[in-house]
Amino acid sequence: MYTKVVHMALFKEEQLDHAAESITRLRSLGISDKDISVISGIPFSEKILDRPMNWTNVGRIGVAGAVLGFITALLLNFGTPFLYPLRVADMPIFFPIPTSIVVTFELVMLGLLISTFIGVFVETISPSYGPQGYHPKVSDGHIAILFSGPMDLDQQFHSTFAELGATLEHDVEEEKLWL
Amino acid sequence: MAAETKLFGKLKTTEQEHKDPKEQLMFDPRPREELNRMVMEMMTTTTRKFWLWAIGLGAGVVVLLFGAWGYMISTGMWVTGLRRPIYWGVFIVTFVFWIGISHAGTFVSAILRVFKSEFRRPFTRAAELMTTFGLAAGALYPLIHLGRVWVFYFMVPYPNARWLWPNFRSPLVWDLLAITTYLLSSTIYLYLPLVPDLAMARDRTTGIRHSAYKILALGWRGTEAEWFRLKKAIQIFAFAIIPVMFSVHTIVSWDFAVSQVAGWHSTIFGPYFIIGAILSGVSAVVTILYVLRSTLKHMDYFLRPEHFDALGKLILVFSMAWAYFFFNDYLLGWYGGEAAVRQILTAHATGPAAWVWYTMLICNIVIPWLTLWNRKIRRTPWLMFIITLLINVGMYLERYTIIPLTLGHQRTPFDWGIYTPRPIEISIVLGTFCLFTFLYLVMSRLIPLVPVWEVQEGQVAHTLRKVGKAEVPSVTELD
Amino acid sequence: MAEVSKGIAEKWGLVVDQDRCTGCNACVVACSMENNVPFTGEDNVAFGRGTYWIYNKRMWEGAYPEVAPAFQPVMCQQCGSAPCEPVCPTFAAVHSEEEQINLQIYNRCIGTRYCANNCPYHARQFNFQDPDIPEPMNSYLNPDVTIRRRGVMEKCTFCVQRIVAGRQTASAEDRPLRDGEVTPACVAACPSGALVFGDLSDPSSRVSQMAQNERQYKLMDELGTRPKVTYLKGGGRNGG
Amino acid sequence: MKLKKPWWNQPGIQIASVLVALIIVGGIVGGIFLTQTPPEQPIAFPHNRHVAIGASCLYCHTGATLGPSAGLPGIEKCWGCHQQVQKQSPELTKLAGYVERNEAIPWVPVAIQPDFVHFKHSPHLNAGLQCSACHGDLSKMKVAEPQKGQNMGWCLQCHKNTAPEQWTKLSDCATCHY
Repeated sequence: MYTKVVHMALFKEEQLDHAAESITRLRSLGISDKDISVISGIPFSEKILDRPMNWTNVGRIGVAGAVLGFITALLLNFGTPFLYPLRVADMPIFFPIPTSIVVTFELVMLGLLISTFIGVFVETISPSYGPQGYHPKVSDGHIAILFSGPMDLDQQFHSTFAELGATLEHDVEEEKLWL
Repeated sequence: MAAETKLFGKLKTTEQEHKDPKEQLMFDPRPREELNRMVMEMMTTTTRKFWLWAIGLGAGVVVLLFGAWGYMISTGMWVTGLRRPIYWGVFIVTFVFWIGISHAGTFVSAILRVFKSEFRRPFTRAAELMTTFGLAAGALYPLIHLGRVWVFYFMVPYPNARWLWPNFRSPLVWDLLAITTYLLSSTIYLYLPLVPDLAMARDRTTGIRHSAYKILALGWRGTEAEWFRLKKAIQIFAFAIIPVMFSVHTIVSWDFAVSQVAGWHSTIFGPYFIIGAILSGVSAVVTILYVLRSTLKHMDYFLRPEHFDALGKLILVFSMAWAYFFFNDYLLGWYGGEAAVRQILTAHATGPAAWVWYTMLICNIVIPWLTLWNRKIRRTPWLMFIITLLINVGMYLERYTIIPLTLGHQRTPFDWGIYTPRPIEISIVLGTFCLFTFLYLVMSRLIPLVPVWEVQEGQVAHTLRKVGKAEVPSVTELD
Repeated sequence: MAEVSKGIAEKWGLVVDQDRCTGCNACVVACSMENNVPFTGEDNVAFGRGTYWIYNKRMWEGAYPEVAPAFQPVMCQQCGSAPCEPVCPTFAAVHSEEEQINLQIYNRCIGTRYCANNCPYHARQFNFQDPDIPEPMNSYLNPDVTIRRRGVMEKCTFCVQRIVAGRQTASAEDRPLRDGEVTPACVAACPSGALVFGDLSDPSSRVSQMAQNERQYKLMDELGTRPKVTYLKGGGRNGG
Repeated sequence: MKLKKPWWNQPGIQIASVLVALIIVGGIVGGIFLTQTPPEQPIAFPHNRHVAIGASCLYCHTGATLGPSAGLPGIEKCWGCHQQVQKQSPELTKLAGYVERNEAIPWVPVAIQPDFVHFKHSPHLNAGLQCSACHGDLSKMKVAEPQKGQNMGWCLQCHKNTAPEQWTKLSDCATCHY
């Protein structure tokens, strides 16, 4: 076993091509994709930086919320009249079509949107894999490439990134970002 | 054209602006550090004038809104100008007005985002903030106008000892659900794209601001997974919030259209209200952008004549659409020949309050049609400010025509009445305007009012491409 | 579970013979006393905030010089398909399945005033302020009717307290209700017999018979509200 | 920069929130206590003893089968018996005092409904309901106690369970509210 060290390479915003190139070089040094993570101030798609596709459950959680909203709406529309039937004008009591459609729509949307947010929230605060670390320069537009590699390759990392014009930072895991 | 130039002699010629892509924000990129610094300065600069306004508006909220409302609750609705048969007055008018205003944020932000309109980038947040606060101000009115506000929870569906649930056939319950949905989702929709900017603010502040942003930014780093998730969520929201927005104002219009009141029971009210809402909402965005541009530091970099130009075109289109729907509603009501409806239409045009009707038409149709076709006017922020303010006056009067003026003129002449708002009502209405402005003012110093990452994303994506001898702007899709 | 009534359910009905009405307003007074209708004072009445559960519309008929007053007492029409009911968010305006009348449940009302806007007869009244009942006047209050506080809607109930009391008396004596046993205050007070109240579901009752009269019409029948109040008009100038 | 305590650790905030919590809890507890304890009566009338010697409820609460209100006994009713039976207890001395002064006994009603609920005793008793169904078993109570949870759902539950065939009538809002 050898110890892994987390490095952070900071590229300026206009050095996007170099950043993409550096990922290829890291791979040739034997760093696998799951040991690399890219932090940036604006979103770049995976294809630009040649990175594996991401996935998220936000959509699924949203759909689950929509289903929950739909069930709630059904209960409210078709369930509550059985609890205490009350007639208004000539409207059907137990089969409130079409008025129930409005309530159903609103509650489905409410469920969808709120659970999407809950999905984002839960996924954001749950622990993430890959190398940890942050540098405030990221929000200044720098592209940071975080990677953890064996200690003995340290020299090679430095020379590679110096070649590509990036600055290499150590000890980036210190700062606690949330709570 | 010569007359035009004379009339607006002070205006710069726009010929050169057109040729120079630098006039467009997306082709005038600055380094992110610079953008961040400008936005942070915008947030932290507070002048004496700002504090005076903040204190004045805060006092306005306390006295005009909560003071008057408290007085009304403690004495009863007799302090209003309501009387039989006009049971809904300026409270409902202002309610519809605010809900209409709140449509702009979603329209500008979601619809323009879905259709990838690039000019939206610098002011999406300003518009979304307007949505949230417009809704907050508007959502007060269903409570304010209640005779017994202390039992408002009878409308809320929850299990209770009475076995009673709200009546899900009532448009007011739909209103409650729709406004709740819209308020929550538009607040989240404001918040989601704000997270990266809050992280930016977190990195640049200390002390209590830093700890607040730290909590709100949810530990945002900007990893690929985070961006992917955020974009996915924003995408879901942008698509899902559009039907919600349409449903909200449709339901507000159904408050009127499902009734048997002559002049209200119209099948076109849904789209008519939506178009009106977007017209007044987009106009209010322009009004607010002008105020932001002239009061906030560095805002003139982010908001340029091109934005007023683009929004001006939108307003012109919606003014035409509004006129179309208005005429549709009017003509078919008139042609239908129901005596009560024709009486109402006559009363609107020739009755004692006919000035309301004519001012509405002038503000909503004549003014935008005569001015907004002109590129120079569209690109002059202060003129746009005045025009959009007038459009909102017109839209307010539209709702005034629809609500108290129609209610007072129903089927039985024995029961006709005239409504005049009383001081307490006017005070509460002014109070919510204070509330809206106050919240906006305070928020403008608390959150980055320009979505920096979106602006930068846009600037990265925009390039000038040489086609033959011309340089053509082109946009690359980064996702 | 309550059965959803098929077809048009009929129960209590009122016939107003306009040809007999002299416009004496006794019905208005009797109604106000029976139902604790608050007196709002002349200023409020002039402003349009007088609360009347029944009011007498006086109209002028004929061309000059042949002008004569015509009276039309208007109260809640107890519609079979009432526009006021479905718009209430809290079921405060609700249809009584048992009595086939419209109810206004004061303690459930939150005061949206939507029902009042939607009532084409303008029969609904809003309590703009708490009723002002000075000391000796409170002895006149009817204990069988709730005193409405500010912020709630109210309207004619066909004196449902009398209906319920009559029903309970009859059931205690183990017999059906007799025709004419239950009368609302306005009917009881009408000196000219212009108002007749009874059970429309019973074809032999007096009100059913009168509602068949060829002079009958209903207020704004074209709106499809199916009012339970039938008006008779068409006789001679001074009543038929 | 010196690290400050977060806002929720500031003593002022903590004391204030504890105070607010105390006021709310105190209000709730007080409200429950006041509505759930029997009110102070002018004479601590022992229901259990009277029921035990075989007095029927209707003997004192005569209005129950006849009208809306069951009624509370006046001095004549009490004195009718207590003239003859023993007079040693201090509560009976109080009664004697009221009789001497020819003064009505200011009984405090225990089972009360709000103004907008028109509850009537007679139809319930005519339908064969026992007093204990709503008022509890008074042979076990000294002073009449308010029964818990007598809200609208409680009324409806009984209406639904005891007379399902009359549910349309008994669930009608006009049965109680007008």
